[in-house]
Amino acid sequence: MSYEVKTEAFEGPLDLLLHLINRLEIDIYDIKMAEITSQYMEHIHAMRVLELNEASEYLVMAATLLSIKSKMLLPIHQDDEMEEDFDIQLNDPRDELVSKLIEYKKYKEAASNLQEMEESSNLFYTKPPTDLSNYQDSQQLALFELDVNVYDMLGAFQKMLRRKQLSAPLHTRISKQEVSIKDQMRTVVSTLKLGGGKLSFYDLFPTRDKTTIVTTFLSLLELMKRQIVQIEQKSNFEELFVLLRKEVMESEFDDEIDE
Amino acid sequence: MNSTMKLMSKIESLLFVSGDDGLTKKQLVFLTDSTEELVTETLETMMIEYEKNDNRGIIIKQLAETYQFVTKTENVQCIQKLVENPTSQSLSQASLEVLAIIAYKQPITRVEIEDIRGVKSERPIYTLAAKGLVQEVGRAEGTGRAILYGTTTEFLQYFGLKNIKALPPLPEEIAIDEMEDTDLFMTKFQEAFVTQE
Amino acid sequence: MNSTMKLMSKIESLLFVSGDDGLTKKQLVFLTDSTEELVTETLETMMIEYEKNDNRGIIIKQLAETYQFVTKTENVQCIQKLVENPTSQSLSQASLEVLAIIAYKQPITRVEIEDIRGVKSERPIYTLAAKGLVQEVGRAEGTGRAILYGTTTEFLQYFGLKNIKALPPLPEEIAIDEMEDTDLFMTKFQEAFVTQE
Repeated sequence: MSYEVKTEAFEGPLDLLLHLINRLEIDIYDIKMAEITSQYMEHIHAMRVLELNEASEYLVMAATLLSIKSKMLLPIHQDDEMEEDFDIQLNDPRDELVSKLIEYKKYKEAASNLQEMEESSNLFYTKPPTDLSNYQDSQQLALFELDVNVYDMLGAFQKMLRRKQLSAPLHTRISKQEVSIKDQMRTVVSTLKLGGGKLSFYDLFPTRDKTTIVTTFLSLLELMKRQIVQIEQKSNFEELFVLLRKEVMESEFDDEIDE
Repeated sequence: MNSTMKLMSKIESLLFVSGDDGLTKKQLVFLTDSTEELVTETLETMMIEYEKNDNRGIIIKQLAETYQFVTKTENVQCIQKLVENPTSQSLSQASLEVLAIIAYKQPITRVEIEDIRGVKSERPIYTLAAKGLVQEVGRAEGTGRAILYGTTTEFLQYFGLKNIKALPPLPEEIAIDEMEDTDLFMTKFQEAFVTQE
Repeated sequence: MNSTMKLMSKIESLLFVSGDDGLTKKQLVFLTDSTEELVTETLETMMIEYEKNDNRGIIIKQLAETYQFVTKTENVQCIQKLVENPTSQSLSQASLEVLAIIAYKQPITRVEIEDIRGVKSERPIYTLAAKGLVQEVGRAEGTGRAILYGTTTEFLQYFGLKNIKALPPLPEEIAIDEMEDTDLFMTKFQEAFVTQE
């Protein structure tokens, strides 16, 4: 078995362990140490680019797993001479790890609840308070007790950004930041490469932003003209596919685009 | 009757002006020169009326310990045409995890958060503080006097919560039964073990 | 009939969200996916209805090309009370916004602050200066030589900061960049507008 693993996909070693427990359908209260340890090792080997900071956390967990595994390998009871170890045997070496995993799992679930709440509160909007300072005479305003901290200030700033965001398109629609056709040609080609050389026409338009849609469309036309891509459609009204026809040299983008 | 109507009008004016600051019932009573009873009753009438009247585009919602106007969810699409990147603002997984821990265990230090998550969490805490969702609420006892974090009013506002108690209960420690089963098993196992000896 | 009702609701949502900025008829047509005829008709119905309904505390005001909600004049007293009531946050919101902008972008002129906020900011600046939180720190180059504002040592003391670098970072500073982009657009927009005239 081989895996494609990205570090960003996991929020740390506990998250990775939970993922493995889930996938292997292991009982969290009865973790098969040998299995999970080897899977965990495979995963951290597969994580190619680990930031040093994070790597250390994953490695510490690897060491913990190995040490638990080796403790588990000790025979449960041998002969009477081992009686001293009796107490230790009663304490499952996995206990601490299990309780950590369970604790973490709780908050991971709580986080996904928060995410749902975030989504549903994105469904309604409010407005900033009306600026009433015109009703207020300045002297009174200066006497006004300001009972705030740095975080209130940051909060106010965030609120302002949210407000800005709301009115932005009405002002910006007039002159939007321009993406050049040349740049967009590059993007289309690299998207196609990532998609294995063939993608549905619609996959190339993930945005609803008008300017980008227009630029992408123009860049597709240009790419077709240069025979870098080809459009395929099995029959009328079927889905359109865009195919990458050849390896593209960087220099090919430099040619002048006739307007 | 006439005075209730005027009260409705006053409350509508006040809630409109205060926007996402909102107003508490107490403030509404004070500002409208009315009684708590009347304000309560009128607010209830208004809440029902706004909700069920198809001509209305706003409703009254209890958010962050206050009453506020918010838009009806069914109109979200036309409002989002006003917004540049409707989804780009959402919080990262790391931030959500840290926020969940802070929300349920506040006041809490950074080290305690990192202990639960098993990873460094400085950056998500910074991001959350910068977004005004968490704040310093004090210092822990003992050496080092680590910063204690808690959630803000903006947190309640952001997640559409009436107050901190309105947070859904923390997901319980997986099925308790399962655990008891295991315990039972363990006990039996131990018994067997002891008998063997 | 049903679609007109939905249109009313949509327009109410949109006018509410746009607050003091308001929206033009053209924008409303675009945002509601409707026709100019329908929007005109619906706006007229709404204006009459809001005006004559004693339960309503807001009316639609037409200012030049822009439609916006304003409170009914008969409720001015309770609004005034809100202004004078020291628990109201709407006043500090404006001051805090300006303070944040000055703290993070100092030295900065009043015009630049107003560009960022999109509203006049003379009063909040005055208030902050009177409280000793901000001060003149110099003059801008060029004609006019506008006053440059910065924070004071009292500001640091008030917020318990060792120095100005101890301010919590803004989320990846992206916010500011975005803001500057928008401001550029705003400026271009205004230029275009002025030239047209």
